[in-house]
Amino acid sequence: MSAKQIHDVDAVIISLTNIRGNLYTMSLRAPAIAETAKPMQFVNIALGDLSDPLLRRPFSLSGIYPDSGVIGITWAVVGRGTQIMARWQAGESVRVLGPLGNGLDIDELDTSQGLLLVAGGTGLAPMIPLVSRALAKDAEVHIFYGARSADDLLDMGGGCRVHLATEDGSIGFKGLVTGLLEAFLDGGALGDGKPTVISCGPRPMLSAVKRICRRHRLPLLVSLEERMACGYGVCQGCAVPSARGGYHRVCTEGPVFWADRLDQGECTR
Amino acid sequence: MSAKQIHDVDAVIISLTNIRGNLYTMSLRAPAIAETAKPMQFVNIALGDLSDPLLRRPFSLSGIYPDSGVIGITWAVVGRGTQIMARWQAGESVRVLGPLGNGLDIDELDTSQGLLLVAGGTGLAPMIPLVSRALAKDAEVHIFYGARSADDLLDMGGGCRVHLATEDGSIGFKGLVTGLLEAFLDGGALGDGKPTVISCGPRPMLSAVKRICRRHRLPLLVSLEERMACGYGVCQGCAVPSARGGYHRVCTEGPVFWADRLDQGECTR
Amino acid sequence: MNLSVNIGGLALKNPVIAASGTFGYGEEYVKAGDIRWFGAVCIKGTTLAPRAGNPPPRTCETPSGLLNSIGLENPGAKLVIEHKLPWLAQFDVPVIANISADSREEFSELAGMFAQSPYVSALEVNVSCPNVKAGGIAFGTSPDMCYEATRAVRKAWEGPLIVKLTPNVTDIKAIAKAAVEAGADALSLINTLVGLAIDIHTMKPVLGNVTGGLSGPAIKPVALRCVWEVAQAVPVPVIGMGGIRSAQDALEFIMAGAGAVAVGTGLLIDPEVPRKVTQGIREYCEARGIEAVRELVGAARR
Amino acid sequence: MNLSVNIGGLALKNPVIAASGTFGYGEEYVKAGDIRWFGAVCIKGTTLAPRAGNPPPRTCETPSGLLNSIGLENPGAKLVIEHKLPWLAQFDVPVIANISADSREEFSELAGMFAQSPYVSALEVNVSCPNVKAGGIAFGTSPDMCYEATRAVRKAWEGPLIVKLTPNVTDIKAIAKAAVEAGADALSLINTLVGLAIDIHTMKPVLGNVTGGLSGPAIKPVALRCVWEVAQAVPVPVIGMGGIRSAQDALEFIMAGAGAVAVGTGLLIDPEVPRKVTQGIREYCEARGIEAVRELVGAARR
Ligand SMILES: Cc1cc2nc3c(=O)[nH]c(=O)nc-3n(C[C@H](O)[C@H](O)[C@H](O)COP(=O)(O)OP(=O)(O)OC[C@H]3O[C@@H](n4cnc5c(N)ncnc54)[C@H](O)[C@@H]3O)c2cc1C
Ligand SMILES: Cc1cc2nc3c(=O)[nH]c(=O)nc-3n(C[C@H](O)[C@H](O)[C@H](O)COP(=O)(O)OP(=O)(O)OC[C@H]3O[C@@H](n4cnc5c(N)ncnc54)[C@H](O)[C@@H]3O)c2cc1C
Ligand SMILES: Cc1cc2nc3c(=O)[nH]c(=O)nc-3n(C[C@H](O)[C@H](O)[C@H](O)COP(=O)(O)O)c2cc1C
Ligand SMILES: Cc1cc2nc3c(=O)[nH]c(=O)nc-3n(C[C@H](O)[C@H](O)[C@H](O)COP(=O)(O)O)c2cc1C
Ligand code: FES
Ligand code: FES
Repeated sequence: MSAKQIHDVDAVIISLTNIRGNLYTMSLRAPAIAETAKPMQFVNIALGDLSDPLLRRPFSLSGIYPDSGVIGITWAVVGRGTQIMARWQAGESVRVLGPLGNGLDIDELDTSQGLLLVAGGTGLAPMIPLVSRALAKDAEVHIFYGARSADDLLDMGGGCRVHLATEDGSIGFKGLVTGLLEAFLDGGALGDGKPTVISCGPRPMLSAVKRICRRHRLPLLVSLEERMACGYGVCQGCAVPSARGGYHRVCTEGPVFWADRLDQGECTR
Repeated sequence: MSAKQIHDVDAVIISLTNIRGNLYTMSLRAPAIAETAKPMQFVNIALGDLSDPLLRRPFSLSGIYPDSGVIGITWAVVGRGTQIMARWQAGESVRVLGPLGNGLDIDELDTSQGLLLVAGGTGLAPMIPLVSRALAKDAEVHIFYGARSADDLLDMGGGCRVHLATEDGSIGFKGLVTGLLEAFLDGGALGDGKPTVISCGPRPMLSAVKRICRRHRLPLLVSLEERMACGYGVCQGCAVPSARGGYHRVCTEGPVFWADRLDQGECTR
Repeated sequence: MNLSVNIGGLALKNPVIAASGTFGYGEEYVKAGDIRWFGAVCIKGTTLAPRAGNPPPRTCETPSGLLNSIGLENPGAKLVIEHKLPWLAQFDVPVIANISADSREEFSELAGMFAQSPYVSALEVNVSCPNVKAGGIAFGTSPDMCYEATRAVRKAWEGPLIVKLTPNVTDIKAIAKAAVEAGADALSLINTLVGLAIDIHTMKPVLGNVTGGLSGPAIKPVALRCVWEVAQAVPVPVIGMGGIRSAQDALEFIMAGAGAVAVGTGLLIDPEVPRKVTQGIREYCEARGIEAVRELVGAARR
Repeated sequence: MNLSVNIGGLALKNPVIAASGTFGYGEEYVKAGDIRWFGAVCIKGTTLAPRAGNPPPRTCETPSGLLNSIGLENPGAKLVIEHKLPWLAQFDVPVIANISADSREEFSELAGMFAQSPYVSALEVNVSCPNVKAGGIAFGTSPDMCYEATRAVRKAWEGPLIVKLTPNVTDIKAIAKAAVEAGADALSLINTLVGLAIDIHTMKPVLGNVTGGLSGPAIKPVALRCVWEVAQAVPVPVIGMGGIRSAQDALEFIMAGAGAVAVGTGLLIDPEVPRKVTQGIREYCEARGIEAVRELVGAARR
């Protein structure tokens, strides 16, 4: 009668790489998580046994390999916790709680008109497992991906149509990825197609995507980040305002939400 | 007009060795400290920038090499801090404040009748630089050294007469080092000699040594440990009761005290 | 080795309780942890009307601590009693209902409602929530008001009655005594310390609600002191909490005088804390030939 | 970039002060750190008669915190005035004398003695020491007593008068207002929180004096909240302290409303904190084109 779906595992680090600059990726042996995780779910990683830093840190799964029991995460060093993680080494083991959040079940998603993914920065990470599952379903996938500069771009698997934007123009379109998206849609590139849009990245980017999708009447799913304490639904710490008043928990009702379930202003913070 | 005598240096770890079991030793490049440190002084080592653990940890200098600018410390893993230190690696740099405490100036010490050192466990560590300076002065040095078992013994340099005791009898005299000392003195091995006795180790050992020395009318110096916050004299945290009422600071008036300056009961805690 | 304790009439198989607000109503917890390691569980602070809670951000990490300003988000007593409690009952772990109100009348009404539920083993009166404007902590900061709130609940509820105190007061013993005089069978302490965090980049308070409640290891010394003070001032058992993550932490509270302990922030970090704490207490006792954890209660003051 | 501030008539070249009890009287500090990085230094809490302090152990590390029960060990006001202060004067850094007493009369006598010294720039009245039985904290827990103590000092001392408050109260604003009514030119907050630690191996409290005062990063959120509350309740400047180790910490206090900050436990860990904090504040301001640190005081509430 165990209802356990979320596992707290001692995961051995198989590899840890500094992609470039402050970007890192690691793969971990965590069969219990790899076997059941869905794209866009996340894990909550403990930074050690000491009490500073106290809380675990949430990271989306950038790799899900049920056959080999391996998961991957990809992160940017932005503070103390991510800095500590950057110093970890292959062979060490770390405590990982997951899989967490709703995630996206590709079989429940209408991919007949294709998928249009919009990612900013490390927001690409959770898209990677999604893309491979969508491609396996023969869906047509466009991916709009923006970063500050070529140095801040993560690698993607092949197979989908990639539209790059960098703020400094060091590669691809020079400007915001939302500008590139807008030009693409306004240009009628999709004809009458109504692909589902899925977006993950900084809040201001999500707001712009929401505005663009509303104008083009495209269904939009956004993946949100919010400060989390528990990550598994017990503390109500990760609230985002709902369209119907009250709040949703990002860690449990999310991180993936239909944009229209969220309060109007919500993507702007 | 800078009055600075205590330096806070970024010291590179030259080597770090697990002697055996929970015993570790490391050498550090810290010229500013190595050049002025006296035997029985100590340093206060920071465990990192995070706030848990918060305080530095005090360790006696088990090596002082002014010429090469190197210092050594030797420690037993007994808690979180010493555990963190055991995971450090050569090449890393650590923050070290020192030299701290009064220490012993070998030139101010009467060594004409020899020295009789009594050490328990890691209490041997601070004796090592003392022994080599005493030998350089041609003093005769007896060293009584006790530990739980052969596995808990530290290495010493040669040149002095070593009297070993282990509680489990795995090497040397079976029993407490103070039993060995008492038998030695009662047996009249020193004749009329009145060597200065210097002792460092657990409080109950120091109490026994104090009792023995009083009976044999030998002058006794003890090196004390007490919980420290600052280690450099500003907080009054490391108090030990004085023979004349009030308290001494172990970190500043000590760690080395003439036993008769301390409150009677003091060595027993 | 006997781990059972009795807290004002509430019998627990072991002394480890899920603290209110860090366990929800159990639905999410059971997906991640095994509820049967708890001696009892305490539900999220529940009010008469549903509450949406405070605007985000609601949490902020501090050195060895957590600031939260959840603001008693809960679906209201009616829904809790009708849906959450019957579901939670299946696990056979005693349930403590934590209740919060703005007035005596409301406390009394709430207590009456929970008295109708067969699934509540004890009531915990929260006179110490720092995150709601009216009521909440106000009841816990004066002996008279604490007496009033406790009295109101006592009249409507016959089972074990626990009053949960705030450390944000000059004299916690005086409040504790008032609660006991009014009929409390046990006291829980401590709730969170009022705190604040500033973001120097935005130059604004981090929390949407400005101030929040500080919990976690940072507050353990304050919590231990409160337990130490209160346990010798009142004749009823004390449930100690504040920063417990390990058996060692729990034993510190028990030796300071707590008859049981609760784990709050620790659960957020590690759903398996109750197992680790319970097993660790057992090991400690067995290694020392201590036959019942009860023997350790208040050991540090003997 | 202008780092100078004025705290109730005390002009400081930068806003970083050595907190009382973590700097002694400077003799040891100057061997390890450079005193000239301080805007001012505050001496160890001084009493009329010499005090031996509390029995050891006197300190205990806690998660991100430090418990101390020094118990105001000091050589007495006479010796301090005759020997310590003249020596300290050579460094040309304003000296704040922190004084503690058991009665109004004693406060008044102490203030009168320090008024005779040419080497004291300000007095800090400590009504908040948790480590001495009589007096100490008692004066800081009631508005009336705080008023009395402040009044007594005010009559005997004309210079800048700072009152140092304890966070161990229900309403720190009320105490703050009483101090200001009685003539305080500035307020220092916070002193330590009362805490306790237990050693589960000996089954005894760790500290010789049982309870102690909790300081360090653990208490920073509580200290920031106190500064936030008090700075908007009184018309005088506030000196903020509690867990400051970095420029970021200091800026948090300044933005919450502190006109200056003090470093206590941070000094115990790193004698160079004042330099790091001062330089860090300068860098922060320069990067943002802020011309005077004064502009940041209370920035988070605008
Ligand atoms: C569901 C979810 C999935 C995420 N996936 C990824 C990912 O795949 N890759 C990645 O690089 N990052 C991801 N993040 C963000 C990541 O969790 C934070 O960057 C990390 O927790 C920062 O930790 P730190 O100790 O380095 O920073 P801190 O020192 O704690 O803070 C540094 C900065 O990060 C902000 N921050 C801290 N915690 C969070 C949080 N939980 N959410 C948002 N901002 C925060 C703070 O406001 C601060 O500005 C995700 C966050 C969530 C909630
Ligand atoms: C002047 C001085 C010189 C020292 N020299 C050495 C040395 O050369 N080699 C060595 O191995 N150790 C030495 N010590 C002891 C060493 O400082 C402690 O073992 C160390 O601080 C423990 O840190 P921890 O985090 O591992 O233990 P913690 O987790 O902090 O505590 C573990 C245990 O150690 C005790 N303890 C903690 N701090 C101290 C302290 N400052 N003094 C005494 N007991 C303490 C605690 O009560 C507890 O029982 C010295 C101590 C002093 C005061
Ligand atoms: C996120 C969160 C929510 C809380 N909600 C409540 C609550 O609803 N009612 C209550 O009495 N206490 C509440 N508390 C306080 C805890 O029950 C507990 O008293 C406090 O956090 C100290 O324990 P800890 O350090 O183990 O967390 C909450 C604490 C946290 C961290
Ligand atoms: C070891 C120690 C001794 C202290 N002694 C005094 C004192 O004599 N007088 C006083 O007003 N405050 C005293 N304090 C309190 C500090 O001045 C300061 O208010 C408090 O520690 C919070 O700041 P911090 O976290 O930076 O240490 C002492 C603090 C410590 C840690
Ligand atoms: S982080 Fe705790 S409920 Fe979402
Ligand atoms: S440890 Fe601070 S005075 Fe000795």
